[in-house]
Amino acid sequence: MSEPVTTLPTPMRVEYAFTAGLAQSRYLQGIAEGKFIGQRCPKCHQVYVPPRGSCPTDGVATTDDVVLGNAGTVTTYCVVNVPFQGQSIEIPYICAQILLDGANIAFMGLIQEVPPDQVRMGMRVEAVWVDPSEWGPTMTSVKYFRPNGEPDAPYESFAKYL
Amino acid sequence: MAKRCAVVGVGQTKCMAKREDVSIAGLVREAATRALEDAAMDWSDIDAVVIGKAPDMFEGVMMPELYLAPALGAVGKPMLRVHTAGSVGGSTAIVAAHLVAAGRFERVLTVAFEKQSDSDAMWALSVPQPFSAPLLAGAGGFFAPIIRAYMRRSGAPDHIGILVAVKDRLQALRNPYAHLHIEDISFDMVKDSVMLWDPIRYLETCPSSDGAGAMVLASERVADSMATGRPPAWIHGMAMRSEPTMFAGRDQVNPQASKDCAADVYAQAGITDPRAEIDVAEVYVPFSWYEPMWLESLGFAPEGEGWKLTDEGATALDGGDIPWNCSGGVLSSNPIGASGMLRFLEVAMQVRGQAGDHQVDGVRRALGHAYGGGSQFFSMWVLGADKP
Amino acid sequence: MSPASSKPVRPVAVVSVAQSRSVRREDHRNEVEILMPVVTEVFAKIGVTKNDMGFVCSGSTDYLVGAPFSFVSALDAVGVWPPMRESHVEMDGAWALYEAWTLLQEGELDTALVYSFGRSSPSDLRRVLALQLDPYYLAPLWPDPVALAALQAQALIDAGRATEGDFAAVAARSRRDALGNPNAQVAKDQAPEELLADDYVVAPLRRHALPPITDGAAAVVLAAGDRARDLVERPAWITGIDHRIETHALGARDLTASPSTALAAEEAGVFERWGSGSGAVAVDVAELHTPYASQEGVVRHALRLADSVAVNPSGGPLAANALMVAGLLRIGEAAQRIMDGSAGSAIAHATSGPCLQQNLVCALAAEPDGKGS
Amino acid sequence: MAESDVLRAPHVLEYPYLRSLGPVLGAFFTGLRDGRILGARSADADGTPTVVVPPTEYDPATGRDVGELIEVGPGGVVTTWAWVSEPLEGQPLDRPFAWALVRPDGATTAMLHAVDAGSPEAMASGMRVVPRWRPAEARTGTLLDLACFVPEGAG
Repeated sequence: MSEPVTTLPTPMRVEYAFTAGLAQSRYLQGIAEGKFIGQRCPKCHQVYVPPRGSCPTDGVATTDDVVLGNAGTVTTYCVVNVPFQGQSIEIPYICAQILLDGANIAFMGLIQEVPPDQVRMGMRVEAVWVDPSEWGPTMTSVKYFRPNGEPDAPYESFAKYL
Repeated sequence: MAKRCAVVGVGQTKCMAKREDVSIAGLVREAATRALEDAAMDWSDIDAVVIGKAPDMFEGVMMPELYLAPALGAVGKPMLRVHTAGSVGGSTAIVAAHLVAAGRFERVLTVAFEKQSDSDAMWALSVPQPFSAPLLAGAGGFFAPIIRAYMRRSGAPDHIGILVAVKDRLQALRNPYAHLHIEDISFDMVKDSVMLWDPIRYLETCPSSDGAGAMVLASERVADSMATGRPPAWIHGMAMRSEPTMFAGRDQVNPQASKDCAADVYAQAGITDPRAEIDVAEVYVPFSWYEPMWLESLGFAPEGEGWKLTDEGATALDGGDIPWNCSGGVLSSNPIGASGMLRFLEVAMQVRGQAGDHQVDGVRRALGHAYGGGSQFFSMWVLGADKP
Repeated sequence: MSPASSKPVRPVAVVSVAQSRSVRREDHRNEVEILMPVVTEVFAKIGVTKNDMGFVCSGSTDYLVGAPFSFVSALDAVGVWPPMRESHVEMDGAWALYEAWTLLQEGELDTALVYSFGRSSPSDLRRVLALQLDPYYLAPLWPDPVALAALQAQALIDAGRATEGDFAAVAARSRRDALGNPNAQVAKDQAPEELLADDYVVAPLRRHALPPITDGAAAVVLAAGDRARDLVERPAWITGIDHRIETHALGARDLTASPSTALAAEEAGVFERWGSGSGAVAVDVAELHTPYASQEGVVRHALRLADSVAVNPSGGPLAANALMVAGLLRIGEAAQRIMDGSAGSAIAHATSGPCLQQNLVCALAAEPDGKGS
Repeated sequence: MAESDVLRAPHVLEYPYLRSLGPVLGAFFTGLRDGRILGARSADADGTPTVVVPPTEYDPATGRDVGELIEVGPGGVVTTWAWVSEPLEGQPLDRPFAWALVRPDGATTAMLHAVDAGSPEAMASGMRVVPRWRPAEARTGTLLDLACFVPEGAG
């Protein structure tokens, strides 16, 4: 008699037809044109990027497009030094919250072209895009962010976005 | 008006990286059976069952309460399944308690579990969707920048996170159910562990565990007539609050929902000075730095000074005036969907004097806490030895 | 255990209902974008805002979206700010309504928003719903929900309780009634004989006995006591609500009966309030969440419905069946008929799991004491 | 934003779950691998003895712990069935078959499996079926070690 059975493999696979939805599609179409397009809430007038289709505090649709610039501020960051499944960048690297100029919310982005120990809260950065011929409606159109040489933003200027 | 409700039975499993000796049903029954035994009840005594867990993709079973209904003796009874992200273990207990507080039922079994070793927790938490940005950092990468913001804001010295990591692991050595039992845990061991998501070191993070927790909640009439000899732990207050994951001007370090939830639960319990009036707390600390952050948010210390309590040993089981996470906390055991319930049931054990080697003497009131999502979902309860 | 029906109930009513149009495939809007106008409408109908809500509770499942935490982003459709008391069940929205109703029973809060959303179109539901089954003994064989419903239908036929003609009659009536429901997805006037020409999907269930695949969302506002009367002239009072579950092991169940529905109805006070001398329950309307035509008779029987009861005048789940939404929508449709004066009493039913494993019964009336008018 | 500009893409959810079984389920799957069907002794709410197949750690009605495991079947009775003319991906047979609840001899509950009957005319509730096992060397401890049931006498 062989060994008792103690485990059961149950592979699972389900296919979905994913829809990005109106707001995310609008944002990614902008990315395909090399632009960050945020949306302003008609009620609280805050600018969201990426836009989520609705203002998360007011629960109303955001429809007013705002084209944002390429520069922003690192509000806070961490140094990623752990390998994990699906990772595409060599460790260690900087993962930062970046507040684009004119936006009222930061999003997470990769910082390169600077040693990890020289990244600072308040550092001014700019987006580095892939070659325009490769722009598409995907976040991979933005390679990463890098320091743009401007003096650091004062803490008070971004403290409320932490 | 809300009826009184008490915890009259608790049960939990040993947490481990892989519970290879049980099925999913076997795991939840281990906790539930112990809670029933503690309450001196049988399956047939229970009126309703409320179960919680984090995403179904951990086990690959959609709405597993359907499959688990008979395993939890729920046939012919109401059964609810709660999912509020990481806070779910706490909110599950609260939903169950409301069934009693609303006067609907007298004996409610509540269970939370995760058997995340059936899959890979990291995979189940981060299924990449089309068009989303490539995965940058994992869970720690979400919270590490927030921790850095706290350090900047409070001026807390680097070693605070290490102190918490050591303290909770030392306390875990006194809890036989804890997953991590690191006998030689030390300041240097944590300090020298790999910096995974600077400023978070490996030993400052929680493990991935299989585990379950369960409680029997009872009406005043039932709790008063218990013949188990063990006192009930009365609910003095319970509250939940949510806020959006991200919005302009959101305080991610000290979320408003956390402060509002604490204010609500303290108001219900008549607490005005948490540090003085609460004897012990089990607070959801998955990364060590969340202890000083929650000390402030929960009103145990003024804003910017939570780290000082940790630094002076106020939160330690040995010698502290407000011991936090005597069980070892989430840093020592983390079956995600059950982690909140373990916090909630550990304080019940403290109030009932059944916490064994990690018992704090003479607990009259205790705070159980859980949070989840992007620090946006909060659930808390205050239990007391006296009838509210 | 004393029956819930003997316990005092704080009067709580449905005061507003909104739903998206049920469609086969919503592929340009995501979940938040489908839900947001529904939430906006449910508030606008009674002139309130989210800040007037004491509690928010929702129902949904990650497996329809194929991503964990799908309920989290849906909160953006509400705008839970300042922070709100909020909870979520990984269940049909009908159970979220139960949770909200329970909280309102305690007396501290007076209002609640309940919503649910479900896009059934992105995946193959027959495959996804197999994941709802026992992961050791059932799911590995990938039995689909149609097959399990067909086992139940065959058991009914074997027991002499139903015929294929009965299933077709239910489907024909549902589709015809749906002609009067602008939100319904399948609305046609067809004779049962015509439907019997459909192919079998899994015998003995033909195409018409199956629910459509639907994307949609629904929202309901609950209010207690005087607050309900302030908000609307004719609230739909919940006179009782309860739910029960059966074993998951199909081979240990009598598939021709729904004891959990009967027990939930008993606990919701349905028989006590409306069961006349003959025992038949004579409410004006019953909205039954019986996704398969073969299941309607089982639930009707368990509820002891009189022949006079208008069953699924909205068209019911055979006309639109957004998963996780359809149960809540039954309560919404039943309540709507009380609010608009076309009914004085109603029963709404929701189900979950294979072959009616879990059932919820909600009794509604134009007066809080259960008297219709 | 025109509806036609909305971005759509396939999304696949795929994972090889590996489940630990514990003593009762482990014994059942070990039994299947060894060509036997096991049930568990139990009792209903009234105390009437029952035999639960497939066995779980708990009684499917009362939730109480089950008792010893015993061999049942291998033959049994179809309690209800449904005919599949177009099998779906992953189902036990790739040709038309019947799903059936089969109550093995000696058991008081029924288990779900496929019956390879050729045509719906060969199926009826109450009919007797017997297992068709995979060859012993191909059995690994899964539900499909019992490939399907077949009408008794059909070979």
